Amino acid sequence: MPGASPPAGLSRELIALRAARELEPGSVVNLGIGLPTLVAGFVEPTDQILFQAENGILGYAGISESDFDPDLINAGGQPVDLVAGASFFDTADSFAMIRGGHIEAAVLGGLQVSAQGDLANWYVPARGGGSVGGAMDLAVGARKLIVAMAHVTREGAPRIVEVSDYPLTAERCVDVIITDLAVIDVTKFGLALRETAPGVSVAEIVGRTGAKLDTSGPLSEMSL
Amino acid sequence: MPGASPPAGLSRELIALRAARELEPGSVVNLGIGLPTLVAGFVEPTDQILFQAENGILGYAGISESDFDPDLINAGGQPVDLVAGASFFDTADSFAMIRGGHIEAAVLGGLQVSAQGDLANWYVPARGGGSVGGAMDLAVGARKLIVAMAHVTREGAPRIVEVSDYPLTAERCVDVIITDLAVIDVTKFGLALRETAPGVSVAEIVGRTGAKLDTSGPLSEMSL
Amino acid sequence: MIAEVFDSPDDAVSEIAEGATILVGGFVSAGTPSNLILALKRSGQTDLTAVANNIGLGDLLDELCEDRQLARVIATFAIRASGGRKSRFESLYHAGEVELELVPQGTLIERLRAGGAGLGGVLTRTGLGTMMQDGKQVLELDGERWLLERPLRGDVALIKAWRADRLGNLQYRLAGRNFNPVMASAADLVIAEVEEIVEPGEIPADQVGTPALYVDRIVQCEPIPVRWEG
Amino acid sequence: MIAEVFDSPDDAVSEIAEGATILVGGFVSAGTPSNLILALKRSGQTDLTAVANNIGLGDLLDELCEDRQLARVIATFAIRASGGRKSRFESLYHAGEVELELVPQGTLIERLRAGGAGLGGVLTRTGLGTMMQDGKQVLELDGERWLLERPLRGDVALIKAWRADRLGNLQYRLAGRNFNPVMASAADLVIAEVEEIVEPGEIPADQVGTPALYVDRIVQCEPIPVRWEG
Repeated sequence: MPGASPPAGLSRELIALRAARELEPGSVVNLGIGLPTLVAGFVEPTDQILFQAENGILGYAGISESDFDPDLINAGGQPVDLVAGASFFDTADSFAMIRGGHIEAAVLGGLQVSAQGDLANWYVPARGGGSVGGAMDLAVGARKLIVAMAHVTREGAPRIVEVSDYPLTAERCVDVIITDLAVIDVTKFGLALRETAPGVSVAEIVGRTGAKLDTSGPLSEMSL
Repeated sequence: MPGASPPAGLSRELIALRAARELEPGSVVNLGIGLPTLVAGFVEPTDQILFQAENGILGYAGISESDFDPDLINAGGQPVDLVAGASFFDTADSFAMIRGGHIEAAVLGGLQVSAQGDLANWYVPARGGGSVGGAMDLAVGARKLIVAMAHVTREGAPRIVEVSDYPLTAERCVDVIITDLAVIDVTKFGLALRETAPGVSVAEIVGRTGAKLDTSGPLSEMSL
Repeated sequence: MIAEVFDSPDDAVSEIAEGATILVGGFVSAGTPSNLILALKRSGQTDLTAVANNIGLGDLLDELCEDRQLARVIATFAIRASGGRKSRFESLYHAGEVELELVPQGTLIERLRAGGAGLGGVLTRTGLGTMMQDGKQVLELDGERWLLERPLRGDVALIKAWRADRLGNLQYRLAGRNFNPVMASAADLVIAEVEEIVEPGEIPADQVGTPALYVDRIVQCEPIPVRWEG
Repeated sequence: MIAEVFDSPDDAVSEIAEGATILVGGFVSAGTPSNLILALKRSGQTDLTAVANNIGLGDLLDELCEDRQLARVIATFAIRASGGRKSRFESLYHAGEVELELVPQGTLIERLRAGGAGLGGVLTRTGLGTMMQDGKQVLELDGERWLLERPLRGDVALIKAWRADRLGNLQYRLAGRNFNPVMASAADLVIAEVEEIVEPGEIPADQVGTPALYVDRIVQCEPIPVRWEG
């Protein structure tokens, strides 16, 4: 039912919080620009997660509240703090990490995700262009790819579709989709609903999803 | 006249001295293992030549007389001192320098050099093997390749030949050959005698050279 | 090979030719040679190709669009997917007055590295099955498909470091390295803007980020801070 | 991802399997993990493939030939062109009891880097027109010929650094880096021998040579100096 008023889903912050819960303690994680940068604010120091920024930092600790140092920013240009044991490196070494499979998980924003896990997140046909940044390398290199995005567009059109009609970031790369309405796994059999947002029904999620969604598996409400 | 007793040519030290004279002040130079390592002892600090060692040093200053530090060696495993302004890097960065054309000159040893400047310097068929080290990368990457070697083998056979019968290091890579008897340029027309060692005649050099040697250009005796 | 010290960024960039390809180091605000970019603007040189991570993200590279000095840009960030104030570059691009080659960041740095390291190209999975594959050779090896990416070099590289010594060794601070060391290896003329020039030996040998052999010109400048507000 | 600290090199290498491919860092005496090599000798594990810059140049890797633990060696220096005392490896090699793949040094490091960086290969001129070309694909691109070199990885990497922090960050001293940082990126299990273990933050962030994410096991050992007398 595209066009109908959307159900009250999660805020951007709660999507980020739910995405943070998807990360393994002790893992190395890259956060894309936009909503994903909020994820760094929702992990505990005891989780010992090391955030990698593709501009050359391993071990930054969320957005800095102190003075802006132009040489100490994340990939979104925001000032960051460091954890003890952080390191710096150049872009070649940074993408060797990313492309070489040394990043356990990446959280990226999305424009569309297809039934087979193709991601489109860099090019908006209506704007006649886009910016790819490190998204294509992260999509092929991260061992687990989490897409955090609104379930539907501002106009109410599904972002989860059978086949993407946007230029792709990479084919068959997405593992998990976290939206304001649901947590959906991309499996070799297709999309499988795992969790629903509080107060959102399975029928509402299916109605706002443009691809076949298996709802027969174990289902729970997100705990936030 | 292979087999005849060799004329009294330059010592290894004097070959190294003559090779050192071939280097441009202010240039970056890599020295191969063996005789070429002696070259570092024959440049003046005022020449501001920076020696690169493929194991990861730019700016070493000849063989060290002080204590042996296992982490501060040249590519031949010898202890070295550093100049002010030296730097360290890993092997990937070192061969990026070498292969990328950032080394002005390399001085390598040779087993054979052919008329078109092919170099063979890593594999001795009689020994059934060899060690290539960085020689192939230096041969294709250094902007000027100087080969410093004995003019003939211990058995008196020419090392400068029409076509090499040893496994090659690289094709068409040698610019200058410096031996105990002569300095020979490799030009696009073939080999050209440039200098003779003191007391060595042009006829003796031609006689001990297994390839056509142009002796018609301007000729001088080496000044040492 | 000893680097030459220049008194002003304008002198340092004065020989950049019309139509040159310029590699520009930096990532948004970090390690960005803003003084050299502004000097290039003042030089008025045109028909330039700029290779940079980003244009129009608060960076001063966008200033080169004011007088249409750029004919072509090779970048990873150039047109924002979301709304907000358009950069000068975006306006020119949509008016068809500047060309854009968008390249994935990991591919851009490998192409530059190949250009500097004497490699003929590298094989990557990045971009397979996307628009980035168009016009490129795909190799199938042992049942896996790879995109062949070719080397990229510049006539000039404009880079930014924290300190230089008089030989040309550069030291970076914090996340100021990013594209700078690789770009310094991949251009015929390398010009570095630094905050301080010291004597050889003052930068410890194991803290040199770009060895002296890569650097042709150095100029000391007060850094110009830039910031991207998203 | 936090590195595990082991009490002895023997414990650190105890899970290396028969038939494993082992990357061994170091260049002759510099940055060579001699304690780990000797522990591997004591483990008695056989049918190993060793990938290293050198074998038999005063290095202890040659000790693995005493009990024929190596089935295959991939190296740049292995058989000396000149005379002198034969290494154990040379004797085994000439007896046909160990295989050797000799690789140019710049090609070896690029193959390892490709293995660690997720690249399918690189194109180099090194080795064109030589024995190194045998059995390899040659690409002609824009009139230039290039040799395609494929990635190389290990099951295990044995590396040596000066200091480690408890997260696994490594700091090298002098020319001790050489093959170590790239090998640390190109193996499933990375074991580092270090002279000292410190707390996270004690190695300054801009002096980390191998970031913590690459290192699985660290063990503090008194370094064993080796020296090649030519």
